[in-house]
Amino acid sequence: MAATAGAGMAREPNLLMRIASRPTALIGLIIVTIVIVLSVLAPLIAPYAPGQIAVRFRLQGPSLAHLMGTDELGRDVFSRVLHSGRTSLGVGFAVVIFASLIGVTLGLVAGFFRRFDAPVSRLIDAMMAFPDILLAIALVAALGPSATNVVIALGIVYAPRLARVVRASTLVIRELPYVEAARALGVPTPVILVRHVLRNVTSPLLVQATFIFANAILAEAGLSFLGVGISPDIPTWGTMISVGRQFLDQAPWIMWFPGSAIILTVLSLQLLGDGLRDFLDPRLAKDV
Amino acid sequence: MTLPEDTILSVRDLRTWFKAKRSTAKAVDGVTFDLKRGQTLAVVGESGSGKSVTSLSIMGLLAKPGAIESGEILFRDRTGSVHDLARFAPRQFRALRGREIAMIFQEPMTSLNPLYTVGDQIGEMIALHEPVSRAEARKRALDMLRHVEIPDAASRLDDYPHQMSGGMRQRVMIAMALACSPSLLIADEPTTALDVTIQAQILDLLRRLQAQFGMSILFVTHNLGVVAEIAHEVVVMYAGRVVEQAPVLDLFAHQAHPYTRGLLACTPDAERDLCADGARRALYSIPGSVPPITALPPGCAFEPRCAYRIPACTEALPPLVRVGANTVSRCIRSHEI
Amino acid sequence: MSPVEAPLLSVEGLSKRFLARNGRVVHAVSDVSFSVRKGTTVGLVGESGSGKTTAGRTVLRLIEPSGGKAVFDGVDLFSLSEREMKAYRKRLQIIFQDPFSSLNPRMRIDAILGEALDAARFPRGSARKDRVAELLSIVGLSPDHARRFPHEFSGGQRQRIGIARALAVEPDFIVADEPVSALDVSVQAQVLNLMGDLQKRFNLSMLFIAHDLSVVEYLCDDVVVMYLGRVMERGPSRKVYAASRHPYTRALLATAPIPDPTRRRERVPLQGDIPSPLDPPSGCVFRTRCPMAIPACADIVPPVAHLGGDHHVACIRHAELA
Amino acid sequence: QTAGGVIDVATIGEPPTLDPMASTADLVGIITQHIYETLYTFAEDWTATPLLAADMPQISEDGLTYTIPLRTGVTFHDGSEMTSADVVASLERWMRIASRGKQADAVIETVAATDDATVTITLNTPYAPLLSLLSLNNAAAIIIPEENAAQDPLEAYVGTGPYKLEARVPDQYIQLVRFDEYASRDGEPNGFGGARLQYLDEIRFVPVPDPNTRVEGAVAGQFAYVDQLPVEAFDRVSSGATEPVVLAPFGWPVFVMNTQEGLNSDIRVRKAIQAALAPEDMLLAAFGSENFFAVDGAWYPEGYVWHTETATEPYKPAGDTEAAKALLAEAGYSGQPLRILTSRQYEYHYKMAQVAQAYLEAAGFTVQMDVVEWATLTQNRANPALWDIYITHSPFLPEPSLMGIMSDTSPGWWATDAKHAAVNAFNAESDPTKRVALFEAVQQVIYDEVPAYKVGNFNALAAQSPKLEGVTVSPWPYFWNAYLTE
Amino acid sequence: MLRAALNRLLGMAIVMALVVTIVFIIVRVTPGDPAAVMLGPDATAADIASLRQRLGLDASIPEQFVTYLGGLLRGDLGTSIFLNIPVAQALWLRAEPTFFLTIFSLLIATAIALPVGVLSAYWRGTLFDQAATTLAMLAASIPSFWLGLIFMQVFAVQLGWFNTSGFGGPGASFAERMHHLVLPAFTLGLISSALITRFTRAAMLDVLNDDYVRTARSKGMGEWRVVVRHAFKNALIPILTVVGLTAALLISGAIVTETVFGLPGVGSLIVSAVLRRDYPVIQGALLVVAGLYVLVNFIIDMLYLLVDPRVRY
Ligand SMILES: Nc1ncnc2c1ncn2[C@@H]1O[C@H](COP(=O)(O)OP(=O)(O)OP(=O)(O)O)[C@@H](O)[C@H]1O
Ligand SMILES: Nc1ncnc2c1ncn2[C@@H]1O[C@H](COP(=O)(O)OP(=O)(O)OP(=O)(O)O)[C@@H](O)[C@H]1O
Ligand SMILES: [Mg+2]
Ligand SMILES: [Mg+2]
Ligand code: NI
Repeated sequence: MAATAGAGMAREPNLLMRIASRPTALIGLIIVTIVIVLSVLAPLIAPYAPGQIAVRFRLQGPSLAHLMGTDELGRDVFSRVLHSGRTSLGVGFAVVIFASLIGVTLGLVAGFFRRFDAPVSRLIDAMMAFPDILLAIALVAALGPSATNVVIALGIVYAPRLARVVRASTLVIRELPYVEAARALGVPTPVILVRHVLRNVTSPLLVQATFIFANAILAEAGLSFLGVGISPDIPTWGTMISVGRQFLDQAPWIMWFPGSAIILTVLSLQLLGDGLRDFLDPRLAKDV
Repeated sequence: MTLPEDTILSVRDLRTWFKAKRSTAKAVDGVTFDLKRGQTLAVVGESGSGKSVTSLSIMGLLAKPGAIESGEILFRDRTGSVHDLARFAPRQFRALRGREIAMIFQEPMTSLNPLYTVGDQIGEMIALHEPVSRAEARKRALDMLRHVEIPDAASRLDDYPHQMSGGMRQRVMIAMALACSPSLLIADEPTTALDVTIQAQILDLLRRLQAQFGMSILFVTHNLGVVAEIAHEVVVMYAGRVVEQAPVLDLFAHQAHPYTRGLLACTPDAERDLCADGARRALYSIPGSVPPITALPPGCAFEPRCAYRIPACTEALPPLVRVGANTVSRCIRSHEI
Repeated sequence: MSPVEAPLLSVEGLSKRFLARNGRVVHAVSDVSFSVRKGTTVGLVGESGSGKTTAGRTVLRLIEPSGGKAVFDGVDLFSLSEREMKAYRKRLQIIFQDPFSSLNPRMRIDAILGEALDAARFPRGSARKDRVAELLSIVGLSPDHARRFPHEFSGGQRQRIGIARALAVEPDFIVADEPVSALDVSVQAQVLNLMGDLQKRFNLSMLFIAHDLSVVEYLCDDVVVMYLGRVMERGPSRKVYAASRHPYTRALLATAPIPDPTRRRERVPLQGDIPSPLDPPSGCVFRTRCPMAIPACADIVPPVAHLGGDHHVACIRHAELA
Repeated sequence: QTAGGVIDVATIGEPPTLDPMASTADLVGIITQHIYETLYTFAEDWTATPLLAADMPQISEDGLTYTIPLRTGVTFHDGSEMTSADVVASLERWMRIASRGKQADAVIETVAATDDATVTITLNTPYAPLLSLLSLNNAAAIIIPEENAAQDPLEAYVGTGPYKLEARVPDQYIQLVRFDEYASRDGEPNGFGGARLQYLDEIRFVPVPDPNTRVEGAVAGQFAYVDQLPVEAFDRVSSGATEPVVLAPFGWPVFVMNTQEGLNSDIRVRKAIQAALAPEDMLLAAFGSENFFAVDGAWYPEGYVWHTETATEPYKPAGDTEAAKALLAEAGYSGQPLRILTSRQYEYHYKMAQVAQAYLEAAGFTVQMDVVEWATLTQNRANPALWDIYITHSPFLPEPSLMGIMSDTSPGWWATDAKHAAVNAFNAESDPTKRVALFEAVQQVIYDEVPAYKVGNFNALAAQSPKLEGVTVSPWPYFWNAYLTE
Repeated sequence: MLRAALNRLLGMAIVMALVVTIVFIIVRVTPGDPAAVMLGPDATAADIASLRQRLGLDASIPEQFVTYLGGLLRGDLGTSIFLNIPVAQALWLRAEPTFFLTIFSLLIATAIALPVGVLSAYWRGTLFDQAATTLAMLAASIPSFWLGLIFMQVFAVQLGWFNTSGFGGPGASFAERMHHLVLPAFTLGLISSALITRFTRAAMLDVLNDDYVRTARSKGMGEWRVVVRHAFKNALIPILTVVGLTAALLISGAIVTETVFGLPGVGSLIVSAVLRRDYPVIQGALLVVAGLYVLVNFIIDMLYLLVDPRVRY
């Protein structure tokens, strides 16, 4: 009875406009964009090649020549932070894509087809039982350390989280009258799945994907820090910190800058995700 | 503060607004009515017309951006002294709620805390306002369950809300509300969520309890049938404003406001709308829909949909004018209708 | 039976059981029979949980039935395979209660109607645009609403779009599941008028589900009264309303509030609550609340008595109510 | 100098085993040298000196028979007394299991007990390094009771050392307590030899695999002794609750070439690498400050008898990119990747590899770095198909024959006639002074054929509590003779 | 109630069976022959064959699975290659620091998160709320190893209040051991408090809008009582879930934190096991950790039954 005409006005299609109306989300979006642009353009922006060694100029503090100082081999920390961003964001992004492919499929199947719900859900539960870093370590240990394998491992780690969200939304959407209307019209099931279900789970999916992006960056940094991640000659923020910690005393900047880059990127992704969630899907606040 | 002896509640030109950054929702914007002791005043209006906001304003339970902008809510307590609730501090409300004014809500399914037994929840009400022992509170709770005619009350006392049906829960809500014998009961659509047969039971119960406890009832509803069943007086609201107040018999006999008239005409009535051969006459319908309360026209809010509208309607908000002995209406053409 | 002509839809012995969470069985609909003649509207009334929605949706095979027959235009829909059913989908349509969730929020109105037109194999191209405009004007909307999203409409307007979608495939039969319950009273009348008009104009047959008795009386030719998954009484509206032969129907009619304080009746409302469909009472499901119940009511499911003129009642004491 | 006290020693990790025969790991040697003893050991000047042997061996004229007198009255931790039977059984086990023992097995004919207190070793060819092999503490020729000698892996950790194993919690600590029946040699301590004094009640070796955690632990004064700190931490350790201990020089990092397969089977490529590398930058990157390394092409630094500058001209501190390019062109190199196998277990290996990569690429090489776990590295280096260079390091071993490249079978598989000529002559000569001269020839052939590239010398940094005294600076620190002051 | 408990138990059993299968699969996807990898390059063919036999690798995959299951049922998780002791024992030896670290971090996290979450929901939109939400988000963005390093630098090295690493030597008293856990526990606790704070806030916001909270207010109840007795108790149900989830996340965190602080716990055992290629330990740890997670979830389910009358039908 309480349905008012006004309640329906809550959803406007222009996402960007709506993000812009929330200052924290906007800040998140801006920073994320800047980080992405800087990383993508790293080869153009970076004043030095990331691997360019100048041992004579090792451990120099930030200066005009080296905005973020140099590391233990005299490499330019700024250039390395930029290039590391490529790896970290690239891994994060690939993880999101990979996890989405698996997660969305599993979630849709479990949510839409009753008969698959129980088995797929149990599988999701079982996969969720492994803490992310642990499962990733085990998988990387099994598959061997490489960027691809880190992506595969983290993708497998995060897929069930996405699957859960997609399943939960699908369960709700499946019962909605507009899906029923489509069935009454005789619209084929695959079309219903894509046009009506998938399209309407994009909001929670987008929100969750943002958080997974953030988590994947943290997890990748953790793996690299532990030395079980991507090969150490590809600079990543995690390896930079793991090396930099040896020089925490003499050259704290080696560790500070990549650390700040992680925090800034992850924080802004979270701000963005939080903002997205607030107006895309308030219910989502309840599940993880 | 003057309030006639027989009046327990008098709301005078109440304005409750929800201020947001960009727009202000004038949810209640000029509500005036009086409720006489021992009587039932029904507030009717469509969804969003401000009925709930009015009752929450009286209880001091407005949610955050909502605040009383202006107006008075005069309430006479048991001792006979009159308070203006519009100016009450939260602390003052606390002593009043439950003891002087109690409230029941639309959704019996969610209005009870799922984690406590119904006995606990009724007992809690009593313990809050009277110095009673646990055992005593429990005994009183049981009494109340009997008053609201819950079968086998003693065994239901330790039930959790989810073990009860909607009708039973609404009875528990009523028992809780009346546990400290308040002088005013605000019922916000207490039967809307219930089936007709259960609705009839609850209305029946409320009538009987009113006779027994003597409380006044502010009954919020959008169902004119229910109004006809239970009310002594009726207030009709539209877009946050009172458009008409009249005794129930007068109102149904003659509507002073075009909106009230339309409202009555558009519910199907077999006698009126069906021909002898079963053919249907078209129902009377009010064209258009309710305007959003964030952008009300400066004049009469009903004007765009009104069959009686004249250019003057758009100019200024029509005042509430007395049209009959006991009827007031917010229409400049009331007398012509 | 004394059929004038073969009904368009005839439902016989329909039942639907759900498996509840803890493995128990919900008897949502049991042994329900009714028929809908061409060009008429049958009202389905009952309290909430009585199985109205379930009955309506099983007829359309949106839920698979547990038993019974639904003969539509000479074919038992329940015996069709999912593929054969496809051919019938466009002849049977549904309108929903909730105007907000019955339209996909991410599709524009022309896409929503277009989906229905696809189902009707309506060719793409400019003819389609005209057809969308036509549909919109049929339900009283303007053709330039086609490019909007659902959220840009009020509840009443959305309900009209829902109706337009159902009409797009030119169905013979429509299930309308409480199409006006969610609407404000002032808008409700607009939609009721529209539905009445369209029914006449397209000679539609309709199963109209409602819990508002006055709406059913106004709109429907026949009425089916359900209680706890079973049919208590059915027959032509006028007969049922004027001379009900079932204590439940009588109680419903007596307790429904009428907007007329002068007719305020002193009446005894039905006692007690609706029993749980998980374990319905034995015999007559209504007996636990029935003012006329006798011990025999507990023993047998009351047989359906045919009172003539298509008026059927399931009560062993119906004769006493004559 | 008071008896008593308990010390915690932070080590670089959990030893894979407590059987020093089974492993060449320094860590295993450091810990187990407290538990087990060998017949001989090294004196302060790195000459062999008797430990369980009563005296230096009597070597026959032809250099083929070693008669070793044993000490009497030495008891094992299980209370039994050491006899020649135990020694023979132990040495046979050593020759069967230990990698250095296997090396010796090739030249040993028999090991026999002459009487209860004498053992005779007969060789089939004169072999000068034998005493050094018997003295080393890794892959060590430890003496254990005869009845334990059949165990493989070793299960009873019974030795004759000054400390015995009390408890071992893997990855947490290895607790050694004073062995009260220990029979020390008389006289003064002399390096690993001489008298062994037991002041401390208990020594606990605590594995702290993370170098930074070790540094923090040292700075916070959590340990009495912290082994193997990154040299960069010198300043921090100096300002903390501990004192730095510098062992200078400690050893040499080395790039071992795969002479058997792949790019480096071509000597010209190896020479090009030799020319391309710039040890100065590599060492600077690896060790941070010139205080911690020396750019030195001689395989033994000054101070060792083996030191010689012979043939070190190709070793260019700043590298010679042009020469390298020329050599490479001559070799007909066409861009096949040069695979450098390294690990980050020792961070300085990896840093040197990174700098090396830069210089090699400047000289025209295509470099492929394979950074793997140390465990994987030790595995992969055994497979000639997998690598062209692998990086390792070694402390300055008292006997050059013990260096990896001296053996034909160690990874790298350097086996040429020139090598054999030089090395065999060196090994067969037992006169120390003549051997020094013969080593010059060995160094010459190494520089000629480049089976490995010695990067330079580096120092090791450890830290110890100011209260701990009596610890001799050593690549294999030992804590008998050590004591705590107030 | 018993029925519900049995139902959950069955669910747990199914999930656990899947967990076991997943672990089995992960280990079997290891490319190459695990026996050869374990024994290293010097191993002879005979050695490898005997190890294969000992590990049961010569049997067919289904047979291997059965043997593996049989071992599990007897509590046999295999034997560590490197440490040469049963994996169960290796894990048990390392359990103490991890156990207390998890408990302490969880205590710290909840002690921070619950009040902050509740208050920021209650004062939604105020400066406090904004500050709390932003800080929580910041905390969730900091890599735990980074925070651990900073803490170590400040509190252990500079101020000298705590040890930088380790868990006390042999014979260290309980108090001494726990003292070593302070910094790591705060590191992990702070970071995981972020998630719980956000969750608590969301759950509270949800309940604060619920009808029964309004009912409680309409009774004339004090705000404090409304919030604690009526709102918080209801919010506790979703909060319990996230606390359980955090317990699992803490194990992830422990892997990194224990490495940073050199704690001889299960986390650092796992890292060493990976570096040492000690597959049985990795396998066992995976299984035990996942099993614990499932168990914690089960316990939380049981708590639901206690807290929430609705689920005990
Ligand atoms: N917290 C709020 N913030 C902003 N607007 C509000 C808020 N609460 C209510 N309103 C607005 O106030 C108006 C009146 O709401 P109210 O709940 O009083 O209507 P009602 O007459 O009780 O309707 P119903 O029949 O649906 O219960 C509505 O338009 C609603 O949107
Ligand atoms: N998918 C389902 N699973 C289990 N039980 C169901 C399901 N759908 C409906 N039911 C049960 O079947 C019974 C009939 O439900 P139905 O929705 O048909 O009633 P209704 O008459 O339409 O009620 P309302 O007036 O509230 O719409 C109810 O008791 C309901 O709980
Ligand atoms: Mg309301
Ligand atoms: Mg329904
Ligand atoms: Ni008939």
